[in-house]
Amino acid sequence: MHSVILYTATRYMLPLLVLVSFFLLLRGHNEPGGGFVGGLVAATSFTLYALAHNVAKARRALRIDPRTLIAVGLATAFVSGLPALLRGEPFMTGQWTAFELPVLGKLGTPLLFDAGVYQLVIGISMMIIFALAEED
Amino acid sequence: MSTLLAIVVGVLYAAGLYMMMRRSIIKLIIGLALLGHATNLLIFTAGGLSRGQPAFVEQGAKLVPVEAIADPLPQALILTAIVIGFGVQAFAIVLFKRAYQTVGTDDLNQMRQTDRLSGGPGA
Amino acid sequence: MSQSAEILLLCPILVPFLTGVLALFFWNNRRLQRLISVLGMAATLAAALFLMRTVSSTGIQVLQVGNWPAPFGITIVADLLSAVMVSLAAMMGLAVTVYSLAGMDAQRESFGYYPILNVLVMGICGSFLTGDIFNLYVWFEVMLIASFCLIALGGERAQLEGAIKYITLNLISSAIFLAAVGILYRVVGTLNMADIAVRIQSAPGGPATTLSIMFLVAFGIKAAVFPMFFWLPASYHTPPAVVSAIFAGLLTKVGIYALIRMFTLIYPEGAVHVLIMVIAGFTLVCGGLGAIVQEELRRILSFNIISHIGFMIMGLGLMDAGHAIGKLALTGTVLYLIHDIIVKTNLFLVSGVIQRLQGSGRLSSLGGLYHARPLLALLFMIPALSLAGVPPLSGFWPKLMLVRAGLEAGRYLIVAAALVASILTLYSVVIIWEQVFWKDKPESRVFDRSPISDPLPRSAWLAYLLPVAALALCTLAIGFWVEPFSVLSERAADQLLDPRGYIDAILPNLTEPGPAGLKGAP
Amino acid sequence: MTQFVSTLLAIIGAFFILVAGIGLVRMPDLFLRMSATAKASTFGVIFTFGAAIVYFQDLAVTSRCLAAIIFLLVTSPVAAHMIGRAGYLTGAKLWEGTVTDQMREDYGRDEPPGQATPPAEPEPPPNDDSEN
Amino acid sequence: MFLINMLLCLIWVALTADLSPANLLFGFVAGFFILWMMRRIEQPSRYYYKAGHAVRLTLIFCWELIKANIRVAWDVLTPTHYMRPGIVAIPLDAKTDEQITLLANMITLTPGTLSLDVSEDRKVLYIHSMYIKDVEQTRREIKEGFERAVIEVLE
Amino acid sequence: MLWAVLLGFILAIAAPAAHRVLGRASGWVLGALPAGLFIYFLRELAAIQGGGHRVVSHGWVPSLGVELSFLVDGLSLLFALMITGTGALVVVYSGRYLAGHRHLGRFYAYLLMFMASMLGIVLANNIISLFIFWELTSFSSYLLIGFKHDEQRSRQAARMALLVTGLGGLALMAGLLLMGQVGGSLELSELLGRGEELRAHGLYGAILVLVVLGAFTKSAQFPFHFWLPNAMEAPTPVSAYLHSATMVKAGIYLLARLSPALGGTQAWMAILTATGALTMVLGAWLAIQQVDLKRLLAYSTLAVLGLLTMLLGLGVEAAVKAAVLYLLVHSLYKGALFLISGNVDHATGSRDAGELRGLRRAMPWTCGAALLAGLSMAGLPPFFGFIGKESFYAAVMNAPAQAGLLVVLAVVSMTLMFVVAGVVGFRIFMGPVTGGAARAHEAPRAMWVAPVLLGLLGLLFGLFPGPVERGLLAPAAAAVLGHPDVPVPLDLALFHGLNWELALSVLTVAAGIVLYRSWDRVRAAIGVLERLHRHGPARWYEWALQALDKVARVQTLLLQCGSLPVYVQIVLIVGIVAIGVTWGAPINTLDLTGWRDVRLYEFMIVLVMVLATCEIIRTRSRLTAIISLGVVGYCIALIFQFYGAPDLAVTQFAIETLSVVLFVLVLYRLPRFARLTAGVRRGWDALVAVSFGALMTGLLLTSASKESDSHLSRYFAQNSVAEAKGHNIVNVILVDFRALDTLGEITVLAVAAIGVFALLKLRLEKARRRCPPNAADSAMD
Amino acid sequence: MSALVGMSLLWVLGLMGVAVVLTFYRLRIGPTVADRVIALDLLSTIGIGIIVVYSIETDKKILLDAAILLALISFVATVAFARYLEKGVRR
Ligand code: NA
Ligand code: NA
Repeated sequence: MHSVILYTATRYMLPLLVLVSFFLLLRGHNEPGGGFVGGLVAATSFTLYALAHNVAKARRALRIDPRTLIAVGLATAFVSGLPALLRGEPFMTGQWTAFELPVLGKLGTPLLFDAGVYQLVIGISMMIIFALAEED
Repeated sequence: MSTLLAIVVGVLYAAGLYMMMRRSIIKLIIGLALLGHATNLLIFTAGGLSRGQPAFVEQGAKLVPVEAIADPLPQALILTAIVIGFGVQAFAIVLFKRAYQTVGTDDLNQMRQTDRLSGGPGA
Repeated sequence: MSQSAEILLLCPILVPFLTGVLALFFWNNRRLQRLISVLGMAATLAAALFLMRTVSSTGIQVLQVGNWPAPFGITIVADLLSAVMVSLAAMMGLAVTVYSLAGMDAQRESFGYYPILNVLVMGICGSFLTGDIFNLYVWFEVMLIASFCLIALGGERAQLEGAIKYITLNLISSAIFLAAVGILYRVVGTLNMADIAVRIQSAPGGPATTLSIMFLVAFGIKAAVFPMFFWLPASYHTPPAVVSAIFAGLLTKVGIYALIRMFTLIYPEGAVHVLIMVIAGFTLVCGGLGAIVQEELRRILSFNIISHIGFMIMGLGLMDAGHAIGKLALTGTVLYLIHDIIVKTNLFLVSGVIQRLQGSGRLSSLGGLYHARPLLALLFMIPALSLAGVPPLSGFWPKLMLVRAGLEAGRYLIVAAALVASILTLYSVVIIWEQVFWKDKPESRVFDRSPISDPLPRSAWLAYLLPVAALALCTLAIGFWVEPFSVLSERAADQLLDPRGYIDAILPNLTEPGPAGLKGAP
Repeated sequence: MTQFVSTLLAIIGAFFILVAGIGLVRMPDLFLRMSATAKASTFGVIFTFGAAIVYFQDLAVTSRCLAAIIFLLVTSPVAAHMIGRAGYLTGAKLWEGTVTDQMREDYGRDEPPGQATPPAEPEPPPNDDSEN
Repeated sequence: MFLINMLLCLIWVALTADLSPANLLFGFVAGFFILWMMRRIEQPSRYYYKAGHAVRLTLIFCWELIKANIRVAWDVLTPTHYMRPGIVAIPLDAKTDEQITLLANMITLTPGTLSLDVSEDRKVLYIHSMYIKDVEQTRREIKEGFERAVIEVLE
Repeated sequence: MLWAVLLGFILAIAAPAAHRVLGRASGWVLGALPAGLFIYFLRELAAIQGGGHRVVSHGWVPSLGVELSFLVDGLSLLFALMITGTGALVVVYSGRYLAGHRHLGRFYAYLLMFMASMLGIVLANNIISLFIFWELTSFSSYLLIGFKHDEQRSRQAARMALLVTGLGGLALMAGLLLMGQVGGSLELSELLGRGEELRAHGLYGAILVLVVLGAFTKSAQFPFHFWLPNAMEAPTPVSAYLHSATMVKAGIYLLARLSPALGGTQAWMAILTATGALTMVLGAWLAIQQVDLKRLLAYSTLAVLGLLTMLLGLGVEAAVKAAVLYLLVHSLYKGALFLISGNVDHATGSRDAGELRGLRRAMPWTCGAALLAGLSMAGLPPFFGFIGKESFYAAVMNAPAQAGLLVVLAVVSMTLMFVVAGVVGFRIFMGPVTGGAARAHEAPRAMWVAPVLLGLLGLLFGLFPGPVERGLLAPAAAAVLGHPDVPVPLDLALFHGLNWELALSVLTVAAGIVLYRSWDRVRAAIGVLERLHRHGPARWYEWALQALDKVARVQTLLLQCGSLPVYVQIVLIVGIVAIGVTWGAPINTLDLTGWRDVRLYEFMIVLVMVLATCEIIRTRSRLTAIISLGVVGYCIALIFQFYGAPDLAVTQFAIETLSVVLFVLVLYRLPRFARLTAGVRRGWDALVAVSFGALMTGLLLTSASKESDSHLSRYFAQNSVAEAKGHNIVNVILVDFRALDTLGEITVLAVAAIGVFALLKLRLEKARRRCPPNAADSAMD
Repeated sequence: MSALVGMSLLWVLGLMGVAVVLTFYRLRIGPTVADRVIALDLLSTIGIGIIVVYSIETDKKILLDAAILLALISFVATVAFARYLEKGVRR
């Protein structure tokens, strides 16, 4: 059953939650958070959107097919391990930039790895929840 | 607190396993979830409890004495276990749902077709 | 250690992973998925064989992932046993993938079959290669979830019923394993298996012994030993044959591998070995008895899987009977693993061809293939006889070693159990042979669907027979040319019996056990 | 000083939270429980966030706490609305002291407010719970 | 559009507690990215930011919040109930989704009252109130208090 | 020597193709190999004239001490010659006998494989090689017995032979391995010289029993004899070759070969003599009950096998000589007679000795061969059989113990054998033409050459026993007696003067003639034995199989009962017992000091968690259970939060929330809770569950008392910022220190999602499903 | 931090703990599912409060994040339950 109140509130909460999820991802290396939690929060927000509106709209809001997101996430995580090989170090040895960015601190492959995790978690959560919600 | 949590772990195991020995498929799912909780809490308790000392290095500091923080490794392990457990459990839930829909009952004892013995080896 | 060797160590894990991801990208293009998978598996096999050669010639290979020194990061390590297992896993992966080109239906193929298959191989290889006990748990889970998906993929009633049992019991195993890891960390304060092996000596008795039992139970469930094998016969016959084939070949072997690793490296002595022996005896006999009353092809084979697990852990149980005997027994176990993986996979693949040809797996509705398909009959007979241990095929040699070790150790009961299991296996194989090949095909009853009348296209027949024939050739090769395999197994057993080499390769700074050697820095 | 202010705020927050707990137990029907409690708890939590703001006196903490407060102010009434409506639709009993129910005719509920006899739930759909 | 973007940027800065230009820029980019992601959902409605009305609304709200909380607390903690609860239908003048939502939420947030539902045609708001002396009076209080303020802010 | 054995296998592989190419001539061509080998072995024989033996060794599996080593002495050559000689004849014979059969090519393959394996047995010096060849003969015999595999009787007979000999084979394997262990070598040439040690060892009894078991099953000694008559389902050449001339003699060979190592003890003598004598009498007695030619011959073969076993058991020089001699005698006449029965069958379509008469006109060559072989079998001079019988009587009379009894048994058996010889070699060819004999015609040349040749040899050797004695039998006997380099002269002659042996022979012939003349009546009169025998070992075999099936069925139903709750429970009980038994931690090692620091709010949270857990079990509402589960999850997250794990807490909160959503989405489809089990069962389950929980609690408490070692954490705390550039140590562990875990973990998630997707979206088309009522069948694509 | 403040905060936490137990009592007795859902909602709200006060008590501001996150997401579970209940009625 439709609820104007939920519908409207959700419309405003979605961007905020996605923002927060982003935030959780990026600063996870230094404070509580990280790819998992970030991804889960983003997933929660799209879930909320699907509950308030419907799955089709939530899919449109996500823009990227969850399956692609999964593949990209896995690929990102994998790729993050490769730069080390170029430098003759074992797979997944962290490589860091010399300069520092605000919030993020130094950029490095572990962050890329975490970003892969983030994408993947969104992807899998949405794949599962959309598929389930479409059952009805 | 560790004693208390140890008992809680026992309760969670007992409850989870008891639920898994029911014949209802939903109870089985819930039992699996409880089993996961029990295990995570067990690792957490076994890893040593230290109240209010999260495993962070202060901003600006280079390192932190190990006595001043909770052991981060069990936490990382549990985190991995929680997430894996979530994936597995999500799959299990959906599978059990499909099984219920396909078989038409949630009574596990009626799902013994694949173990049935029929006839002997042809003589 | 050179970088190429390091890359080589990770290849069996990363190549299937990459293949799976690529296949995932091309979700809607089955043809491309097939191509990628075949190429990926071939590459994995090549890497694995190369790795085995490297290990064989230059010793145990170690990689610290992320360049974190040994007890702190995750260690990937290949001794001979690992290298052999990985090679076999890759080989089975390739065989099964090629077979899938004909043996897997289009619908399953378009719902992620190839990505999941690749992940399964990744998980299996990861389990064989990791030197970290929690990482082992992770690979177990990777393998398990992939196997869950494969067993349920298609969602037919039997599959679902089997999958519930499979999943539930395996999850219990995982929970026990995980709990044991958690407590083990508390007791020894480390996760690196070599480090554990060093440190557990200073923490004997009490929890350490109990933990060994927990590991035994957890891995025992995965290895499907008595009396914890229920999930296997309940589920292995339900998915498409090609899926059963890779399960039959590899999954329980991962459990056995874990048992071997655990009870050679971390718990090389103790009362557990006696328990393992008792379990082995019951497993041998119960599995064998189960096999002779089944009347469906893959169910007979499933019980045979269980029975033969008994052989493998029998060797482990005999390990404590002195060095020479222990070495003979472990050699037998390793060789049995090699033999069993190839033969079991092959038998399930053949059973898939039979089922495809005659539309059923029930003995009562099969028959006449000795006349109709002599080549198939031969390709069945080779692995089947090998399964029964008929000399001089591949199954005979490890059995000979194990029986000899048992006799020399004076453990006559386990030898008796092994011999009983052999005759029961022979009996069950004979039943299959008579019913499927010798007997005439029974007139199909009115309400039966007629067997598939469409003749197999040539390409499909090729995809079916190529892997089957290749594996049969392996069986023959191991049987008639057993010396190199025997020597390989013996060397693997040597490494297992003397874990110092393994430990030193992983913890080179460790001069003596204790905190002295722990000041590592990247 | 700030410590005492912050503690005071925390105490007030705890007080309202406790009120919410007591209200949840004591109030006689679903809607009264919700009216009385869910908001009291939000109110209480806002006070505790205030305590944190005062205690830490840190821009990061303050901004985050404010964000959380705003978020709570949006979500908790929406949640209450959702449950309230669902509760009404699934036939939660109204307290016998209820004076009016203007939703009844529009939503086709047949029993008048405050009647003691009707079943706790409407005819459960085949897949619904049986409640005790 | 730009406003929301700025708003998100500000929230970002608030969350990260870092006012450096680089962070501002990053926040803006992040906000832009999110908005770009959301672009397809629906067109955002226009915003009229009426600071005065908003302040007034906030004040009304806070006062009501405190007053009502204390009243409810008293009722909860004392043994006897002074309540006269009931469900009241309130005809709505508020038109847009935002107005209705804000109104409903404010009603809910003030303890003692609870928005239960909005009718399908968005003409009626059903609320549950703990203290109904008179149905009409309850309606009037809501319409002249919250609703007017809300409409003024979000017009 | 290696090639002599391997050639057979190679030719076996090539045989089907060769047959396809050669067509009708295939028998002659393929028969050339055994014939060539025969000549080769004759030359080998020449090489060891006057004593001596030779060991040829080729490496195979040095790591196991398994070599393809061959022991060439009188005994092995005696057998090798029998094998190749008869083999050549049988191959040629088969080419005609099965001409036109669709699987003749395979038949050759099996036959040649058998021949090669048999050669392997008798030549092998390495006991493992010997065992390998031994098993190969069982297996090829299986294929040959089941050659007419569309008949159920054939399949059953084949299975019976395989199971019985397979069982014996396994015993033999154990026995040989034990022998190798005790004797310290796997080479026969070494072991044979270590008889003293072997016989003195404590394991001698076990070795003897196991080896004897292997030999007895193979050589069809009582009570394992029943498979042999049934094996007559095989085509006649197979019966002639495997089941009279060669394979069944493998057991005899083994006993003969090992008698220097194991023989000479009381136990050896008792077991072998008793079993042999029993088998001999039983076989002979049952033989004259039969009317089917092949079964008649099969039972008489049993008798001879018993006779040979008995002689080897006696072990004295005379007995060994007799055994070696009779071995050859029997091979010659019995091979011929089997082939003759094949000819008769081929010509008349019947093998009924009671019905067939007067074949001599239609089948002159066959008849001639039959007379020659029959006379030899009957033990009449001047045939080789007479010498054999004389020698047998001589041996029995000189038996170390129970000579009197043995003589009686021997005479009875020989008399009965005389009757058999009469029936097969005389009766069916003489008299008026009856029944199927009317249609009869002479067999093609390829089929009468072999029996005639064998029959003539029987006559030739009878007339001139000298060369064969010196050249072949003396070295063989020497080998059996344990001194292969010193030949033992047998002193064979048709006439040794008037002695007891001759008297017994006369008695035998007289009694035999009487019995033969009243064969029909005798058969009816002693039918009781046949009826008794129906309840004998063959029935035991059936019972055993049925019992096995029953046991297997019961245990499978018991263990693999299909009920998941039961499975879970068994696994748990195993865990509880195993862990509980080994735990053995006294209660005072439990660290119960962890109570002291509990704070009120923590206690409340824990309390609520426990209560919620109880609620999950108690409630009958699904939603309440889900909600309570959520409470448990949130409470755990709070505990994580309290004890320094904010990352865990946030993850747990998020995942718990998503899980709740998941549960709720799925709940539409799931049924409501039902209470399905009885109270007692619930109580028991609760006991099991609580026991397990208590064990885990105890384990935790025990290990909690250990001082934890934090060297890993110290490293992480020191290097997290410096090396890994992160302040959140947990996150650094996840994405850097232990990133591989995380890689695996996200793979799990990805696969789980794909699996869920496939489960929900993939619906196999109905048309592709097959045989839906059957689980197993519907599982195939 | 003065001992008094620390003590008071512990008492505050204790009060919240009592509230948790009370809330659970409602969850336990129901009577309707909606009642239990509010109880769950209230539990998570109290959880937020507990986390905030706890982070003050331990003087660790990074512990606050969990409270904020819980505030953001616990709402979703409640919405899901509400949807479930309504769906049940509509059918
Ligand atoms: Na698992
Ligand atoms: Na397996």
